[in-house]
This record gives sequence, structure tokens and C-alpha cells, in this order.
Amino acid sequence: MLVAQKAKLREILNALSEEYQVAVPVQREGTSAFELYRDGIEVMFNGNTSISPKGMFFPQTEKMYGFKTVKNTTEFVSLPVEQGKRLLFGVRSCDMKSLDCLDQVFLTKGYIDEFYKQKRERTVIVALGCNEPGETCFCASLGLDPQKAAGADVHAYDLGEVIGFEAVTEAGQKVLDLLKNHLREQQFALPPVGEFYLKPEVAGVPEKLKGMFESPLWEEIARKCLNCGACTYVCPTCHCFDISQDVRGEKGIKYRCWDSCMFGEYTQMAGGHNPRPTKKERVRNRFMHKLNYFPERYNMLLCTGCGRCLDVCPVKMDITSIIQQIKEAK
Amino acid sequence: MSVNEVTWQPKILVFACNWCTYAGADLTGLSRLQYPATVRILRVPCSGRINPQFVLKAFQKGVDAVLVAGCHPGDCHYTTGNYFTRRRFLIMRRLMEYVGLEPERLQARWISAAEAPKFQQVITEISEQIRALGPNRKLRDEEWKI
Amino acid sequence: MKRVGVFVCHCGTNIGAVVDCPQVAEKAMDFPGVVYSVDYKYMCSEPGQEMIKKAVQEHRLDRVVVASCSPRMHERTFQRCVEGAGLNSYFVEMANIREHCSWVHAGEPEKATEKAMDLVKMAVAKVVKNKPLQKATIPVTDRALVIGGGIAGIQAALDIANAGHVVDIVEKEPSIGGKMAQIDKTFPTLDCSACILTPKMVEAASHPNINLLTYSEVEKVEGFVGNFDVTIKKKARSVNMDVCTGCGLCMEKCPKKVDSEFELKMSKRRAIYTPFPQAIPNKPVIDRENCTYFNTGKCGICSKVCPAGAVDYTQEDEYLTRRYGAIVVAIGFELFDYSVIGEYGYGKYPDVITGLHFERLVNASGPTLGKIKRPSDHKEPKNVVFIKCVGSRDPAKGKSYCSKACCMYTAKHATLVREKIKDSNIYIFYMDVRTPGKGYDEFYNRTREQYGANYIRGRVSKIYQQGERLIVRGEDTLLGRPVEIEADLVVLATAMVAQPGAGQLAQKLGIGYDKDHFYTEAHPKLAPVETHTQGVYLAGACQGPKDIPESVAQASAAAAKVCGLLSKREMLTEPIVSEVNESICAGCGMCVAICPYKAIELKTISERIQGQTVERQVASVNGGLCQGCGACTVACRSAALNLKHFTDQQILAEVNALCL
Amino acid sequence: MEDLTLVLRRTAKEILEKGEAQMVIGWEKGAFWYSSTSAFISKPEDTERLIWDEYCVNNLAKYLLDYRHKEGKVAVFVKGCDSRALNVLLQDKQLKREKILIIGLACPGMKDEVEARKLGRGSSIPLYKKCRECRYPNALNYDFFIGEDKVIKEIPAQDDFSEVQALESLSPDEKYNKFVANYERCLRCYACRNICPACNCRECIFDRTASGWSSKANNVSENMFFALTRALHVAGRCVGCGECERACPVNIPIMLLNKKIIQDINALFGEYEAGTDVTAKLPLGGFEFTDPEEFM
Amino acid sequence: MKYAYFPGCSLATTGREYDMSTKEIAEVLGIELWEIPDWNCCGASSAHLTDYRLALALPARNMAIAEEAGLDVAIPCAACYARSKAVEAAVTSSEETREEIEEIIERKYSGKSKAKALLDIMANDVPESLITKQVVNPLKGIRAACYYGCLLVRPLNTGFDDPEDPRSMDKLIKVLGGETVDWAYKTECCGASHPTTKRGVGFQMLDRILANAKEAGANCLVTACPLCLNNLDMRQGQVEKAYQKKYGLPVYYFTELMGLAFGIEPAKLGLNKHFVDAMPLVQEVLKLKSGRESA
Repeated sequence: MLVAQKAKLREILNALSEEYQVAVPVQREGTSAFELYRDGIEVMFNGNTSISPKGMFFPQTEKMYGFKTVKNTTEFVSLPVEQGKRLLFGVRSCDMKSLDCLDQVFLTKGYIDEFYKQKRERTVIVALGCNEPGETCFCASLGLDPQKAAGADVHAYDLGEVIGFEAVTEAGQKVLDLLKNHLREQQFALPPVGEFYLKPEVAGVPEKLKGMFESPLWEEIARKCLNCGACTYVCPTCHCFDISQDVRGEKGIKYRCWDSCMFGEYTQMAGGHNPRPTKKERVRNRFMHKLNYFPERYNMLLCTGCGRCLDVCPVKMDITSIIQQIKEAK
Repeated sequence: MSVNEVTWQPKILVFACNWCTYAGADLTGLSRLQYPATVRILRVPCSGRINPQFVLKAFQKGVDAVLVAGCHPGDCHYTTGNYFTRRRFLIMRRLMEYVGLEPERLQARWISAAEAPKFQQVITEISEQIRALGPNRKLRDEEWKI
Repeated sequence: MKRVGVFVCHCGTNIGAVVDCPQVAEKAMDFPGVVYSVDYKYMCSEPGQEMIKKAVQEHRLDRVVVASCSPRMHERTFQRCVEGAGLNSYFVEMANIREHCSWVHAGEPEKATEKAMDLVKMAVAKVVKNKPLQKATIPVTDRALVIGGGIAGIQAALDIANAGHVVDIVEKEPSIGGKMAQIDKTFPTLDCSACILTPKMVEAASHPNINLLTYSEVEKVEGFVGNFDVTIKKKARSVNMDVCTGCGLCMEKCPKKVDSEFELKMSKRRAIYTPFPQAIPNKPVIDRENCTYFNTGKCGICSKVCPAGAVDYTQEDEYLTRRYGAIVVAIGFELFDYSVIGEYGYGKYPDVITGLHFERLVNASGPTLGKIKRPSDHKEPKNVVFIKCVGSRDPAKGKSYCSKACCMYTAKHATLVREKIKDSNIYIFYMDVRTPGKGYDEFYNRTREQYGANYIRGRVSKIYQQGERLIVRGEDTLLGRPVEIEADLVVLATAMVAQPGAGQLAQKLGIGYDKDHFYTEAHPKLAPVETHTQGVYLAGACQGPKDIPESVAQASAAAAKVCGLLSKREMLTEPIVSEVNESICAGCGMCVAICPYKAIELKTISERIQGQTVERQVASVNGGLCQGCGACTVACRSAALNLKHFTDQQILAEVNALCL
Repeated sequence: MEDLTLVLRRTAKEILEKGEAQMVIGWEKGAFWYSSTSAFISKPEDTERLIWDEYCVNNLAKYLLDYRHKEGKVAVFVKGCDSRALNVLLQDKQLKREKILIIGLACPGMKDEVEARKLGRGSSIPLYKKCRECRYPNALNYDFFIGEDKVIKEIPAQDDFSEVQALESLSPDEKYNKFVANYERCLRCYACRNICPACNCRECIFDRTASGWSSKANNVSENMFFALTRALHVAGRCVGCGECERACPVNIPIMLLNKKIIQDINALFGEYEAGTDVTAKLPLGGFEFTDPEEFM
Repeated sequence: MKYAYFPGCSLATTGREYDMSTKEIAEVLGIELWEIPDWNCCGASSAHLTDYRLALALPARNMAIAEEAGLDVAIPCAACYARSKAVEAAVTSSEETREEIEEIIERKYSGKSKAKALLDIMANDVPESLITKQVVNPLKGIRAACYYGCLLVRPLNTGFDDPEDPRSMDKLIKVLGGETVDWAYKTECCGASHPTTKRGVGFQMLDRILANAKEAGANCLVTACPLCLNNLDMRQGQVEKAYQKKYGLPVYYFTELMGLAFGIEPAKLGLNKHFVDAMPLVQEVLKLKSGRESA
């Protein structure tokens, strides 16, 4: 395994910055997220970020195109698009899995989302293995390996004083080649993964949900819910968006921005009708989508066990307990 | 609107009530009292109609200063509208200052229909203050230019 | 897409000499929605207006912006102009490029031109969001209500009735007449008050267009201008008015004697009574609180002696609801209760009285039959002290205002004392003597010079009883020394204060009142008899202290306003009013508290929510009452309220346009 | 508090058995030892789930809105701050008093769950800042009260505005930079709004882009517009329960804005403590002729 | 009950009996009086004739010491009370004044400690039941003209009683079993220093007070002010001589009468220290009581 002293990470990231636009997990003001790397910035090693790296590929607000009206005719104006290679350092297994989910949505089944694709294609990902699961983590229950993130270009391992690297893809190999002078070969065994506190049993749940659309369970589960969008906005897999425009006089910009199925106006129709008028329907949709519709369509859960939603939920809605309740429901 | 340092001129939005300040501004014109061409007056029926959110929006969209103006207390055409204005903007001005807006950029004055010299003086004064402060960038939503 | 036409006016050289009007017109073509733009010498002239009308037709314009002078000058002109072109009159906006531009930036033509463009841009942004508004008509009920049957109420009622409208007078006492009926003589002419009042009372009672509702009070007021639904409580008189002949036998025979309110407790009346001999209607009522029959079930003498069988112990309070087009409030005043003032003995000295007591003491039909006798021992006083401004101009213990009539009535009292008691001495303590009024100052001077009243400029610091006399201690500020007078009688010119129930009545009517509970006129100079509630007018001292001539003048003014309103079958209402989006309104009621016109109330609506019918409250704007100030819209957090023609969206559009 | 849990269960059970309410809203244990969460109990036997411990921070008052159009009564447990919140809902005419059964509690102060997770079980966990400053630990408006002693802590004489004042003393640019730093990370998930008892509009203007007030776009300018507008909307009605701050997934010190306004209302229009008196006139729902005059 | 106690200069000199009786009754009622250590003159009228700030600073210092101890201040003398109340009002109504005064006295005084007239405490703060319980000699035979003087209840809105017709002392005397008369000179000026410097003016003022009390049927005057007592008691003989009248009205501090009612030995109350012999009426009260007891 190629390793480097943790203390050398700064040099490594500086070296990578010469080739890539690098983003790293950073802690700030009691919260954490991926930020563009600047020399000297402290990289967060403990646990996962509060905000997932989803926005790197699917930003919360994304301009699509501009337009201009001149004397009753409309012209389109293309907007500058950021180019160049990017590198994401420190993506965890769960978030790696979420990119798999997003890839399914944005790149398969005959529809390609150019905005997503452009960003995805110019990004190399160095995943960082988890040794000690967080209190709200449950990726292992969903079949993920917390130490080796599937789909990453490079696997990095936290080995105490040192960091280990293994290239998985060709792009990953290029990254390590770049770091030749900073890495040395040394044998290391991966430390054992710690115990998970949350262990939902997800087997059979997607199938069981098929018959549970009218279950009284949803009403009960939904009672707590405030219908805020915190869970959906921190979720690495939620990918709903709304298209809107900002018009200033004769010019304007079309943009898309994250939307949340928890919001009342999410399914509001032009005529005022709302097929999901109360939180019962909204909560049901959220979990049906994650645990039934998505698996049916893409053959994978729309949940990666990152635990962010149960961490941020102000009223402690807990997907693991909901999975349990579904299992136990008659 | 983007800020061009060279050609920049202060852009001051005045919310004026129809009965006192707007009429006062009319009288300023009738009296040919000159003031800088930095202000644009937006007519509302009563200063009580001025929603503090209008002020926020104006700063977002790019004005350099806002003047909220209406009848003197006791003179409101609608009896009490300006008393509500007073309460709302006592809070609003302090809040804006608290988040970092320079106090000169949001001002409130009572200007009656007869106070043309006062209107002239207030506008001149604010224009000078804003010219000294330079363009406002705070709260501004500049993302949407093409 | 809207089709906006922009018309830029040069106003001769007023605008054109500074602002480059053709350039403004040209630039306007770039603004979203503008399909036609032109400049012209005089937009408001006949040819100018014709030009607009023609352009509307030729270019299929549906919105018009006129960039010219102040809308306060010509908005109506251009509204009529576009109306003439077949558009809704609210489809025109004006950009004020004269008063707000060319005239004030004369030395900066370039900047002025740039500003003119901005102003046009703002107007265009607004006008495309203008909605068609219609002036609505509301029916006007041809009937007026006068609340209060004093001289102001009577005068207003007579004037309205003489113009051919039906009027109801509601009076809480058993008789109309009010305070003026208690007064002996009127200044400055010294003619007898009853002699000039009584004919008016009779006229009111016999007028075919006037209905008297005495011993009645206003219970509830609903509705709005032209259509007030007023519930009136007619208190049980216990005497059948239709049958009673007013012979007075019952009053003679009634064994129960009670202090007379009319005589300020200085003499007695019976439990079945009319307040005074000339009362109108001159038919008695039973004071149930004091009547032996009502208290013990025994007696019943009045019923037995009544030749007409009019006494009816079983009568009950009656409520009637009538619709009125207009209301005149004339509830008058009360006198300041001087018993809160320690210097004057907290009301414990019987020979310290008010001016109104004095009126009764000097009145030929009063308790002393016109002989001035002091209450304690019925002796004729020799030294009489008058103290003015008792409770007036005294923010510490009374009211801060001047009661206006006291200087004159005190002078009148002084002359009356001197006329009736030749060897009397008069001392008048005053702060200032205020006598603006026709013949007033002459009267005051006569009081001093001819009648020899001693005017002492200063306040009284203490009155106390010493033996049979009252020692009045004060200061003569002109001589700069204390004075002490041994008085037989002290007459206080107590302040005029609002009626005790004035506040509650104001709340029922939705009109404003000041800190002293006097009713607030709509404008102190230009709308002195109107209130902020359309259709409710003020007359007399309920609006502020007044003497008789002023009350009568205001009453006639109020009557003129009422006649103006009632002369039409229906009236137009301004369409610029607030409106509620009920689906958004949460019914918090913040707007209700804020509206100065009581135009908003909460109403209950029922709607289907998820297959279930629920009732909830929402705000509801009464377009007849709303004056369009828009204060409510700001209080509405969810923006369920909006002001037509000045909507959030319209104002935001102007803000946005300015910032482009 | 152990004992009170039993009283609380018994009370809830009685209420349901006697049919005094259709549902009882209280707290139950969440996934972790330091998390307690709202519980909705409608069967007597389920009352065993209810608990009362030092993590019952969740303000339950706003849940009542979900049941305002339902038949029958709902019972709710309230601490001091919840009680003030409930009063605001009553003041705003969003609830009918007769449809709610309020069970008052004396609150010893709630422990900070973020700290709890950090410090671990068994260590001494500090109270939430808002609890340390709390002046009304006891429910103010209730049908009956659970617990013997009402005042169970030393109550500060005044709200603590030191953080507000520290911020006020900075230069305009310093203040603005802090403001930007805080709201740059706002997700506009509206958790703060949705948990806030003073945010009780039927439809928020931020949920109606058609109103023209807000766009859905997330940028710091729009985020600041949201923050300032919400602060103005709850002005005079914020009870200081701090739930907005607790709910924020990105840890924005939202109360800094609310407390600023509370401080200014006190100074300008006289002391006013939202939610302590249902009959009080709202500071921004009225005015005094004698209000400070600085617009001359 | 605990108060800081500010006796003031008079109580250490001409008004000794006021101080003595105050301490005696306080003990009986269980009121702890903590004499302000190192107290200074309230400034009386001389200070505020000299300088506005001096007039506030002098009493402020006393009040500040009491505030440090967290106590309200019990003040027997009417002038001391008026000055101390004035500074309390000044610092609470103006931040600027407070800062200025604090700078002068080099202490903090926020106005939190309140100046309280001793009469106010006895009439309003001490529960009536507590006083009734202590009465062993009801004041039968006392027909008092309660004399409040000019300072105790003025100016308007600061005092504890009606400035035109104060009644707190009347109430107290009645609780003690005495009678009071309604008279007109309750709040008139006693002449202050005029009886010393301008006898003509001063004596006339005293004469009117005494005459009005007598006329109203009083057999004694009761006061809460050492200067008033001084004038009415010490000068009474001179006034009688000047106007060829005979009044013979003893003048008591209300505290003395409280002490008398509580059964405290008259000498301990200073009742033997008066110019107009105060003892005969005292004896009468005691006699009436023993008469009642023997009967």
C-alpha cells in the first residue's frame, strides 16, 4: 500500500491543487461541508460532513441558460460553464454510494442530464474509509463496506499517523502517479471496523411496502414531522429540483434549484389542487420513494445509511426506526 | 445591476406618501428648489403602506439608499398610518444597522406638503452622505446579470 | 403581453428645456411591454389627449404611461382621457418628470433625462400590472340618526328634516333639551335660555320628519356609510306614551320623593316624573329604581289616579333596529367632577358649587325660584367668589385644554349676582380672560366696569370652612401677594369633559377619540364635522368644548353634510381598497387592530379541507369603510392582504425597474 | 424527574380513559439516550411510552395546529417556553382555547443534546443556553399543573442580551461579514420556520414564489432576505424558545436576530415579554403617540 | 422587616425625642433599623439654595450606602425625606443625572433603594394587625390635630399620601385608639425659620395653625417633622404672648404616641422633654386606662 504521514497531507493537497481543483471536508461554525481547498485549510477527518458532497455535482441552485427579449423576440443566451478537472478528497462510502444513485437518475434510462454529467466527468474522487462508524451511521446494514467505497477512483485509509492510498481506476492511478514523490510503499492492515449502533433490517422492506400505500402507519409516522426540508437537503441521494427564472426587465435567467417533497407546494398544481395535501402523504412519498419506488426502478435503495437525516431532524424522525416499523407492521 | 465604480452615481429610492411627502416634493418643484438627480420617488398612499420588505428588496436589487418619508405624526391623512410606520421603522432601522448596513443608507423622515425646503435639504444631505460612502454592496443580489 | 403606450410631454419648455423628451420617448421603446412611444408639446391639451386616444386605437394599446407633471395635477385628466379611449381609467400611470425632474434638476439636463427614463421605466413596470378597477355604487338609505337631543342634536335634526329627510333623535334622558335646558340665561345677550330653546324643542317634536326616541340609547351599530344598521334600546318608561295625555296627576300624587337630577339634587322630584316642566315629550316615566311599587310591590297610586290608564308596570325594554344612511353624533359634554381637587375641599363644603348649580339657583323655575340662596343655610350670599379653570388648563389634576365657555359664563354669573343682590361683592379668580366672540369682550368689560366684579389674576390654593363662611385663600399674581377672602358662596367654573360613555359609543360607531375622549374630527381644519368613518358626523361639545352658538353652527354644518349624502340614491366608492385572499388568510386579526376605519373584521367561512368541512376565520374588508391607506397590508405577514392599485407586486415591479 | 414521568403517564392515561381528550401530545424516547421526541398518544395503553426527562426540549405547542380542525380536544404537555408559545398561538387566534387541554410542567432546564453526544453518557451535560437564561421555567397558562414546586430554579431578572450587544459594538463591515458568514450556509430548509410557534401563517410568503417576495434560488442575498423578513415577522411574538436555532441543520445563530428585536422593542416601546399574557396587545399591532421620535 | 435608618441632624439635637421614640417603637414592632454608617446631612434647604448638584449629592451618598446594603431607607424627618426622595426621583428619571451624581459621590446609586418616610412605613408597610396587637394603652382622650407640614406629602405624585388632604397619620392615631379632628391646616407651612428671623411673619403662621386646631376641637397636635414640632412647641408660649391668647396644646411626634400606646415608659420616649407640658394628657390617657381596668 502507498502511504504518507498524515502531517504531509498539506503537501499532498497542494501538489494535487496544481493539477486539479480540489475540494475537501472542512469543519466550520459547528457544521461541516466540502469546500474548495486552499493552502493551509484544515481537513476534517473525524466523521462525515453535515452537508453531503451532492452539491458538487448537483448544486442547490444551478443556472441553466439566459434569455433576452428584444422588440418582441426572445433570444437565448448561453452562460459560461466551469471547466477543468476536479478532485474530491475524503468522500465516505455512503456518499460514494449516493453518487451511484444520482448517476442512475441523471445518466441512465435514456435521459442524460448534461449539467450533472459535465461535473461528474471532470471529477476524480478520493474516498476515505471509515473505521469508527458515527452514532447515526447504518451503511453496513445496507450492505456497504465503510472502508472501501465502491465507485471511487482512489481509496484512502485512515491508519492513525499515516494515510494509505490504493488506486482503483485509471483516473485514480493518475492521481497517485502525480503524488509519486510524496508516497512510499509500506504494508498496512486495515483496522477492524467498529460496532454500529443502528442496525435496521432492510431485507424484504421494499417488497413489503408495495402493499402498504394505504397503511395507517403513515399517519402515525407523519405526526411528528414538521414538513421542513432539512432531511431532504442534507440527504446525499435526494435529487428533486424545481425550475424557475429570475427576470430583470428584458433579460432573465432560467435556473434549477433543489426542491423538497416535504414542502407543501412541491406537488401543488397550477390550478391549486395538491395531491399531497398533508404531511401524511408527503412523508409516505418520501419513504416510499426511498425504499420502494426507487428500488423498483433502479434496483437499489435510495438510502445509503449516512444517517444525516436522523441527525438533523429537529423532531428526531428516524429512518431506521421507520424501517423497523414497516417490518413489524401487519 | 452591477456596480461600475467610474460611472457610479448614487441611486436613492424614496418611498413617499401621497398626501404629505409626495406633495412636498411637488412643491419643491413648483418652488424650483434644486437638488441632486440621485433620487427616484415611488408614490404610496400612506407611509403605513411601506413594507420593510420593500426596503430589503430594494437593497437586494441594487439601490444605494432608501428614504422612507411620510406625514408628521398627527398629520396623517389616514389618522394613524404614520404611527405604525414609526414603530416599524424604529425596529427596521436598528435591525439593518445590526446586520451591518450603514445607518445613512436607510433613513426615515417626516416631510409635510409644505416643507419644500426640507425636502430639498434632506435629499441633498442624503446624496452627499451616500456619495461619501460609495456604492452599496451589502445584501445585494448580483448573481443574475447576463 | 401587455401593449403599453408611452406619451412624453414637453410641457412647453417646462420639461422640454431640460429633459430630452424625444430621447426619453425613444428609450421607452426598449422597456418590456412598450409598443408605442411618442413625445409632444402639451399632452394635457385637447390635441394631446386626442393623440393618446388615437394611439390607443391605432396601436391597440391596453396600458398608457404619461410622462408629464405630477399625478396630483393631471391624473384625473388622463384617467378620463383613457376612459374616453375605451380603457379602464386605472390603466394609466403617470411619470412625474416635471415637479420631480425638470424643475429640480434644471442645471443637469443629462442627469435629468436619465432620471426621466428611470421614472418612465418604473411607471411602465407598474402599469403592466394594473388591474381594471371599477368604482362601485352602494345604495344610500334616506334616513338619518341623530344621537343626542341637546341643542346640537335638535338643530341638526331640524336642518336635516327641513331638507326633506326623515330623522330619528335618540336621547338617553326622558326629555330632549340637554344641558341648555338647565341654563338660565345665555351670554352675551342675557336672553332666557328656555325662551329660545323651548320653541326648537317643540318644533322638533312636531316636525313630520322627526321621530323622537327619548329614554333610549344606541345599543349596536353595524354596516357602513349609507347603510348603518343601528339597534336602539328603548328603555321601559312604564307609561304608555300613546295613551298618556301628560296631565301630570300621577306626578302630583306619587308619594315617593327623590333628588332631582335636573336640579342637581337641590330639590326633589317624584318617582314618576318628567325631568322639568317644559319637558318634551311632556309625558312622565317611572324611575324604577326608586319607585315604591317596583321595590315593594305595594303602592300603585299612579296607576290608580291615571285618568287615561296609561301607567303600565309590565312594560319592558324594547329593541328596534333601523337602517340609516347617515349618523350625527351630538352627545354633548359632562362637567368635571371637582371633588378630586383637594384645594377646594374634595366636594365636602356645601357652599362650594359649580356653575351649573348656579344656573339652577338663579333660574326662576329653579329650586329657589330664582332667588340666589346658598345651599347650606339658604341665606343670601354677600361675598361670592368665582374660580375659573377648575379642571381646565390643569394637566396635573384635570384636563390640559381650555373649556372655552367658562370665561363668558362666569362673567354672566357675576352680572346676575350683582343684579339680584345689590350689596354683593364679586371676586373672580382667573388665569387668563379669553373672550373671542362677537360681543364677548364687551360683555366682559361691562362685568368689570359696570357691575364692579373684582377680577383677581391668580389661583386659589385653599378653601376651608371657618364658621359659617368659607375662607378662600389664593394669590394675586398681579399684585404679587396672597389674598384671602371670606366668602359666602364659591362658584367653580368646572371644565367641560366628555360624556362618561363617549368612549364606548365611539367604539360602537368606529370613530376616533382623543385622550380626553372627545371625538376626533377627520381633519382639524378641512373636515371639522366629519369623522374617519364615512357617514358619521359630529356636532356640538362631544367634539370638544363649545358654547351654544358654536354648537349650533357645527350642528348645521353636520346637517349639510348629511343632506349632501342623503340627497343621492346611491354613492360611488373608491375602488382603491384592500382585499383579502381568503385562501391564504390565517385569521390572526392583526389587520383588524390596525385599521383606523374599522373596515376589517373577522368573519367565519366554511370550506372543504381534505374532504371535511371546516369553519375558520378570515379577515374581511368592508369596501365601503376602507379608505385605502394600506397599513393593514404591511401587518399581514403572509401577504394575504393587498391594496388594490398599490399591490405588493406593483410596488416591487417599480423597485425592480428602478434597479435594472 | 423519574417520578414525574409516572405522574405524567398516569395523567395522560386518565385523560384518555375519561375521554377528556382524543389525544395526548407528550414526549417519548428517541433513538439515543440524549434524544427525546414528540409522542402522539391516543390509546390509554400507549401512555407507557411517555417520558419526562431533561431532553424533552421539543416544543410541542405548534403540533396543536395539526389538530385544530379535528373533532374533540387535544391534550398537550407544556414547559414554560412551550406555554408562552401556546399563548402566542392563542393570541394569533390560531387555536381555540376550549379545544385544548393544557397540562403545565415546571421545567428544570433542558440539557444540550449536541453537548451530550460530544461528552458521552455519564458526564455532566450543560443546559441549553436558552435554559440557563430562562425566566419562565413554569407553564403560565394551563388547565392543571404537574409537579409540586413551581419555581425550581434561580430566575435571572432580565434576559441576557450580551451577545447582541457584543455584535452591536462592531463596525458595519464586521457586522455584515458575520451576517454573511452565517447565512451563506443557510439551506433554506425552513426547519426554523416550521418549528417556530410564531410562524403560524396558513401559507408562508416563502412558500409562494408567485407572491413576488422571494425566489427559490439559494444565494446569500435571498437567504438574508429570508432571515430578516422572518425576524420582522416574528417581531414582538418570538417567545425566545430557541427552537429555530436547535432545528437549524447548519447551526446558524438565528436567535441573534430575534433577541436583537426583543431588546429593541423593550427599549423603544416598553418591556414586553411575548407569550406571557394572552390578552396583551402585540407591540407591532399598535403604537403610542409617545413612541420615540427619531425621524425628524 | 429591616430598613436602613437615616436619623438626620435634627434627631441628634432638637429632635432627640423623635429618635428615642422611633427606636423604642421599632424594637417593639420587631423592625430592625440599621443606622447608615457615617451618614451625612441631607443638605436641607441650604444645599439646594447653593447648588443643584450638591443638593442631590448629599442625600445620594446616604442612599448609596443603603443601596450597597440592599436596604430601603427609613427617614423620620420630613425634610430629610423630601431631599432623599428628590434624589431617588432624579437618578431614576435621568440616566445622565445618575452618572453625574455617581461621579460626585464616587459610589453607585441607581435608585433601587427607596427613601421611605417613617410615617409611611408605620401607616402603610407595617400591618395594622401588628400594631393593634401591641396597643396596651389605647389613646382614649386624645383628640389630635394631625399636622403633616409642607414637605412630607409633596410634591404631587411622589408621595405616599394625598398632598391636599393626607390621612395616613389620622389612620394611625385611630388604630392606636385616639380620635382625630378634621381641620384645614394639615399641610400648611409652620413658618420654618421665620419664627427665628422674622417673628411677625412666623408667629402669624403658627398662630393660625394653633387657632385652627383649637377651633376644630383638638387637644393636641401630632407631627412627623422635627422642625414643625420645634416651632409649634417651643414657640407656642411666645405666640400666646404676642397675640394675647391661650392655646396650651401639647405637640407630639406620632412615634411618641405610638410608644405611649405600646406601654413604653414616657421618659424613654422623651415625653418629658417638651416645652408645652406634654405629660398631663399622657397622664389622662394612662388614668383613663387604669380607670377602665379597675372598673
